[in-house]
Order: sequence, then structure tokens, then C-alpha cells
Amino acid sequence: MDPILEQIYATILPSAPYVIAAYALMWGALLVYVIYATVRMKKVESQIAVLQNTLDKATSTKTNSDFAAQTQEVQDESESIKKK
Amino acid sequence: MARSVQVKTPSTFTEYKILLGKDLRREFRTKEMLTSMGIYSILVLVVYGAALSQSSQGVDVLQMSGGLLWALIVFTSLLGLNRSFEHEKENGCLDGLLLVPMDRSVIFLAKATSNLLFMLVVEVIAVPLYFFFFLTGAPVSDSWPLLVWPLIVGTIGMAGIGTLLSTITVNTRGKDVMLAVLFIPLIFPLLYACVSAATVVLVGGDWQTTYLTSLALAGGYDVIMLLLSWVLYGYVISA
Amino acid sequence: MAQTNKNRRGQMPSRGQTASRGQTALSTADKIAPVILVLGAILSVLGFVLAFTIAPPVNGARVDGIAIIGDQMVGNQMLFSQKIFYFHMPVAITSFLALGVAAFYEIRYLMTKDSDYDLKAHLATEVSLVFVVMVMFSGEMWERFEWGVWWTWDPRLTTYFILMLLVIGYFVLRAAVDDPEKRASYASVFGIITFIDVPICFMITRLVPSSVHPTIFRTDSGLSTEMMIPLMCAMFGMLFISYGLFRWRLRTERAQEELDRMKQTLDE
Amino acid sequence: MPASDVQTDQATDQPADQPAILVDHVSKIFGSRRAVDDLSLSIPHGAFLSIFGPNGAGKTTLLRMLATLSRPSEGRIVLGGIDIKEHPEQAREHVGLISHRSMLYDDLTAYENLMIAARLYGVENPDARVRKLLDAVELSHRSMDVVRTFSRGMTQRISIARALVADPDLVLLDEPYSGLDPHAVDVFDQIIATVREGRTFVMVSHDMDKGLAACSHVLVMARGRKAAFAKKEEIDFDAFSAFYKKTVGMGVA
Repeated sequence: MDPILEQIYATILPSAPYVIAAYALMWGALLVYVIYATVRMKKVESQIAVLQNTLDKATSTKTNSDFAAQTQEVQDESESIKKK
Repeated sequence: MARSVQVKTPSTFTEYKILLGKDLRREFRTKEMLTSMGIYSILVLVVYGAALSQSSQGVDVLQMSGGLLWALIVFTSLLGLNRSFEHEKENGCLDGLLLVPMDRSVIFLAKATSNLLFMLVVEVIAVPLYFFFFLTGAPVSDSWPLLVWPLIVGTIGMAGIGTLLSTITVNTRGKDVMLAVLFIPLIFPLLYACVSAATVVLVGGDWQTTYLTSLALAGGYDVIMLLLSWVLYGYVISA
Repeated sequence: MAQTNKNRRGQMPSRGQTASRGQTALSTADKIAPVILVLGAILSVLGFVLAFTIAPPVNGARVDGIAIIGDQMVGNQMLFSQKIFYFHMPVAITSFLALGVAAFYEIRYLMTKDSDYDLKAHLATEVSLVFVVMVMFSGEMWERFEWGVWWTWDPRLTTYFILMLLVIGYFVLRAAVDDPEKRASYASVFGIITFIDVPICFMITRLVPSSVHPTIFRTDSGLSTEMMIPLMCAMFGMLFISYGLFRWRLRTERAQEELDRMKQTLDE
Repeated sequence: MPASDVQTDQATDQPADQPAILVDHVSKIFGSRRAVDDLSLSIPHGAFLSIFGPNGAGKTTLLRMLATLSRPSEGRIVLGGIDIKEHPEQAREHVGLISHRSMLYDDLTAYENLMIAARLYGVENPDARVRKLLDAVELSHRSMDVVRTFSRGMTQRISIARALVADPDLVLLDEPYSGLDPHAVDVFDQIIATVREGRTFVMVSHDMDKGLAACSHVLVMARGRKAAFAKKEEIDFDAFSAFYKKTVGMGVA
């Protein structure tokens, strides 16, 4: 290789690892964030599932309606603390 | 029902004087802030002593003096700023101040001024001591008295930003670490400019251009940041 | 879900999606978000490939002679490390844009005290942190080759290091405050100050004349058209990716908030 | 008394028939938790409202909103005709707060503390006003001593003086009896009685007898919602204490 050509290309080989490292790290950072985002989404979806079956169980055993009755009772009670 | 007490809302300047007077009287009576900051700065000088005394003659302390001085000021003021809001929170006095029908940025102005005064007093003690300990033999250029200006401009900026941040961090967990984490990156540009101004004045040579540009930049930082803190303070204190 | 009692307004918060039996009604922005994300990915890969193919290398130091390569007379070293530039600048601009968007939401939060803005600001800052980290990586590698040392207090690198510390400080602050209203106000104020502080830091580290670092304003003028194409591809690619990620995170976190609210009502 | 049909439109008539406190569908939401939930209330002038309820029922949150220290997330609060969202500073001139935290500077003397408050509120010749207040709370002999040296009872009395320095129409009391010995409690009640005339009071307390004794209206809160609201004359005490134990039970569950 004629010496001038060698000089022209002199920077390419030594700088190659840094360029590769730069791009690898950049894409790596993006990848980590995407993974974090999917983990968060999975967590939400699993909670939805958990809530879903507690809701289905709840409607069958009527726990919800007891609560409604209890608060209703409190409402009428407030009238009853007054002198009859 | 007729009000038995006539009330005339005081001017902002009177409110500022009252609040500043409270801080100064409280400090004058307890001297808690000044003693702790004063002793702390001397301790930092002791650490510098350990660091620099071992170094060979080759190390030019003069070159580093600007930086070392400002490092001393930053850490001492961090200590002071942390304590500045402690006594306000002790008995819920902050709620007491919030109940008064006044513009809440006055609290910021008064507290920033009192912090500024305490920091300046500590600098009046620490800087001469620094000269005494480290710069006795060094060829300090005769322009060193101009060091005063970067000190003042820098301390004003730090007092302003520091007061705003200490209002935030006094309500967080890990108070003092939190203040340092937020304060030092924010204050970096001011620090960068002031160190350059201080160094060039101490070292001498044709310092005019660098000195003036750095000082102007530091001044610009102060104006922008103090205005911003003044505007945002209402949201922070009444959160 | 049964209406609990008469004066209890059961209506879910109106803004954003109203959760009905787990299937969130998608607003248009959320529908196009995945499309934009994919489009962004394609564009950046395209920019990446073009950067190494059609973009001519930048001329480095003079060589003591002339050589003929292809049909051109070449008299300088070819700077290969410059190839990092094609992603370094777009990522830097995107990170600062994301911070700007966060600052906008923070101002909106302070004006309206609507926690949805605080959520958006939080996520925009999150995206901005990712891109700031990318800028640090690429800048570090480039500096490493160009200056031959792992760290220099060079204005550009220092500014981005300070920006990273500030954004990390934002998250440390959010983690240290429990009361949601305080956390939102404190984080918003700090976010706004950070957004103002960074350009000042950018200016001061350049304008303060210091002997060690020549103040270089990397204007990169004189970009030939072949260079512009990969740069623009990478630019839009990164912007689209950041927007897509932001919307995706926003949808997830909003669903999370709905869930917390549902659990809250179920506990009572 | 029907709870929810509070008329909310008449905003500008003269204070005479304007309720001292008008709470209109107010809610305070912390993240996903509704500390105060759609509360409506109207308290006439000169009334003394006692607020009861288990911990976390939103009593203190409501009181802090009345004191303009925190903003309601939804709804409107009007104090003596002034909406606290539009003119918070104007509303603050008429509000005094006494809480178990003294809001006094330990290192300053009683006189200095009161002077700071008096001058901040802009009271005419503050010195005379402060001296008069110190006599009212019988602490003029200690006025030059630092508050740090005061007992809990004495600090509470200075705290009352501080709250009354600008002669507020509305006085808010947040657990004022906590930490007071019986003697201090009696002295506290005496001072409150002397300044009772023509002012509206709101007290949050766990102490049912103390609360019931002084009040003209009673509000019981559970989980941020209004469980009961009635005038004192209308209350049948045995039913009330039974009801109170039940709501305390439900609230804490």
C-alpha cells in the first residue's frame, strides 16, 4: 500500500472500536428502556387480571352490596341521632 | 360586629424588614448558624492542609486557589442552607407565616437575604484564613483585592437558589443529602464562572478580559435564576 | 361496579380514558403511537446504514501527499470517528426537546394542579434521561478517540454530564417526597429550573475563556447533501421513537393509575 | 337537616345572612385517595362547630382547607362571603388558627413573637394590642422570657394570643387540648369563653365531652365523607354516643 494511502486510512482502524462501542451503547440504552416499558406494561396487565377475577368473585358473593347497605344505614342513622 | 382592631396591610418592604429582623434577631440570640458554618469552614481548611502540605514544591497552590476557595464556600453554604429552614418547621412556624395575608415571595426574599448575610460573614472569616494558611509564600498578583466581586456575585446566586431548594428539601426525606444532590449541579455554571474569575485575579497576568466576561456571565446567571426563584417560590412554599 | 351510595359521585375522572370493564377506549394519539414508534425505528436504521454508505468521510489532518481514490484526489486523513456524529447530534437534540416538553407540562401542572400533567412531565423527563444517557455514551466514545483520554472537562461533555445529574436529581427528588401534591409541585419547579439552567450551562462553559479548552462552536457547517440525508433520517427517526415511547409509557401509567383508583374504591 | 341542597348562588349579599362558612361539594384528592369526599356544609355566624371522627377521616384536611393552607381539589369554600380560591389573601385576614403546634419561635420571647405577628397583620399600634393580649392570657409577667422556657399550657395560651392578634372572625382549633394538663385545659376554656362573643369557631378534637360541651353544631366525618351533621339542641346524646362508636368502628376498619 503506498504510504500516503496508508496515512489517509490511518485513523479508520484505531477508531473503529469506538464507533462500534458508541452505536452499541446507544442502541443498548434504548433497548433497556423498551424492556423497562414492557415490564411495567406486563405488571399492569397482570393486575388487571387479578382485579378481573376478584370482581367476578365479588359480584357472585355480593360483598359489594353489603358495603352499600352499610353506608346507607349510616345515612339514615344521622337523622336518628336527633331527639325523637 | 365592629372590629375592635384596625388593620392596615403593611407594605411589602415592611413585611420584608419584619421577617429579616426575625431571622437576624433569632440568629443573634442563638448564633447557631454562624458558629456551625464558621467551624465547618475551618475544618475544610484543615482537610486542605492535609492535602496540600504533603505535595512537593512543584504544586502551584496559587493556580488551584480559586477552585479551592469556592469548594470551601459551596460546602459551607450547603450546611447553612440546610439549617435555615429547620427552625421554621420546628413548631409549624411556616404555617403561621402562610396564614398571614401577604405575598409569599417576601418570605423567599427575607430568607435569601439572611442566608446571604450569614454566608458573607463566614467568607469574611474563611478567606483571610485561607490566605494565611496557603498563600503566605505564593506570588499573589496585586489584583487580588478584586477577588471580592466574584465572591459577592457568587454568594448572591448561591443564597437565592439555595433558599428555594432548601424550602423544597426541608419537606423531603434525607434532607441534607437531597439539598446537595439538587444544589451542586444547578449551581455549576455559576461556580464555573466564579472560579475562573477568582483564579485569574489571584494568578495575575492580563486578567481583565477573562475576569470581566466571567463576572458578567455570573451576574447574568444570578439575574435569571433569582427572577425564576422569585416567580416559582409561591408554588413551592404553599405546596 | 355497583354504585355505592347516592351522594357519592361515581363518575371516573373525565380526562383521559374512562376505564370500562378493563378495555380502555384508545384516544387517537394512542392509536398512532405504535405506528410512529415503528416508523421511527425504520428511519433510524435507514439513517444508520446511510451514514456508513453514502456519507463521504470528513477530512482529517493533511497528509504529506496526494492519492487518487476512485475518482477523487484525496489529501487528508479520513476521520472515521466522525460517523458517530450522525446519531450524536439527533440524540442530543431529542433529549433537549424532551426536556422542553417536560418543562411545558410542568408549567401546565403548576397552573392547573391537574395530576395528569405531572404524570406527563414525569414520563417526558424519563424519555429525556434515556436520550441524555445515549448522548453521554456517544459523546464519550467520540471524545475518547479524538482527545485520547477517557474524560476531559470539555464544555460539551461537561454540559451533558451536568444535564444528566440534574435529570437524575429530578428522579431522586420524586422518590424522596411521599405526599403526591408536594411531590408534583416540587418536581415541576425543579424541572422548570433545570430546563432554564441547561442552556446557561451550555453558554457559560463555552464563553468563559479558559486556556485549557479552545472554545469550539461545532457549527458543522458545510454539510454536503449526502451527509444531510442520513442525519435527517436519524433525526426524525429518534424524534419518532421518543414520541412513541412516551405515548406507550403514558398509556401504561394511566392504566396503572386507574387500577390504583379501582383498588382504592374496592378497599372501602 | 337535609345535607345536600345548600343554596350556592347568592354570593354577594351583605354578610348579615351570609353563612360564616359555606362548604360546597368540596373534595380533596391525594393521588388516588379522596381525603375529603364531596362535602357540603353551611355554618352561620357565631356558631361553634365541633368535628369528630376517627383518624384519617379528613378532619384535619378539612380544617387546613378552611384555614386556606391547602386548596380544595374540587368544589368551593366561601368564608364570610369571600371565595378562598379567588381571594385567598383577603380571606386570610379573617382567619386565626390554634393548633397543637404552637407556631411560635422557641428562641424569641413571647412579646417578640406576638409583635412579629401583629406587625405582619398590620395591626394599628401593635405594642398596645400585644400588651392587651398578654394581659388577657395572664402572661404579661413572662412576656420578656424566651418561649422555649414556657410550659405546654403557657405556650398554648401565647398561641391563642397569636391567633387572635388580628381579631379574626373565624377561629380554627386543631386538637388544642392534646398535651395539656387539666388545669391548663380549664384556663384554655376560660380564655376561649372570653373571646367567644361574635366569632365563629371550628374545633377538631378526639375529646367527645369537651367537643360537645362547647359546640353549637356537630359534624361527624368518616373516611372523608359526612357521616352526620346536626345542631346541638337536636341531638339525642345516648343515640349520638352509640352512633359515634359505630362510625369510629367503621371508619377504622
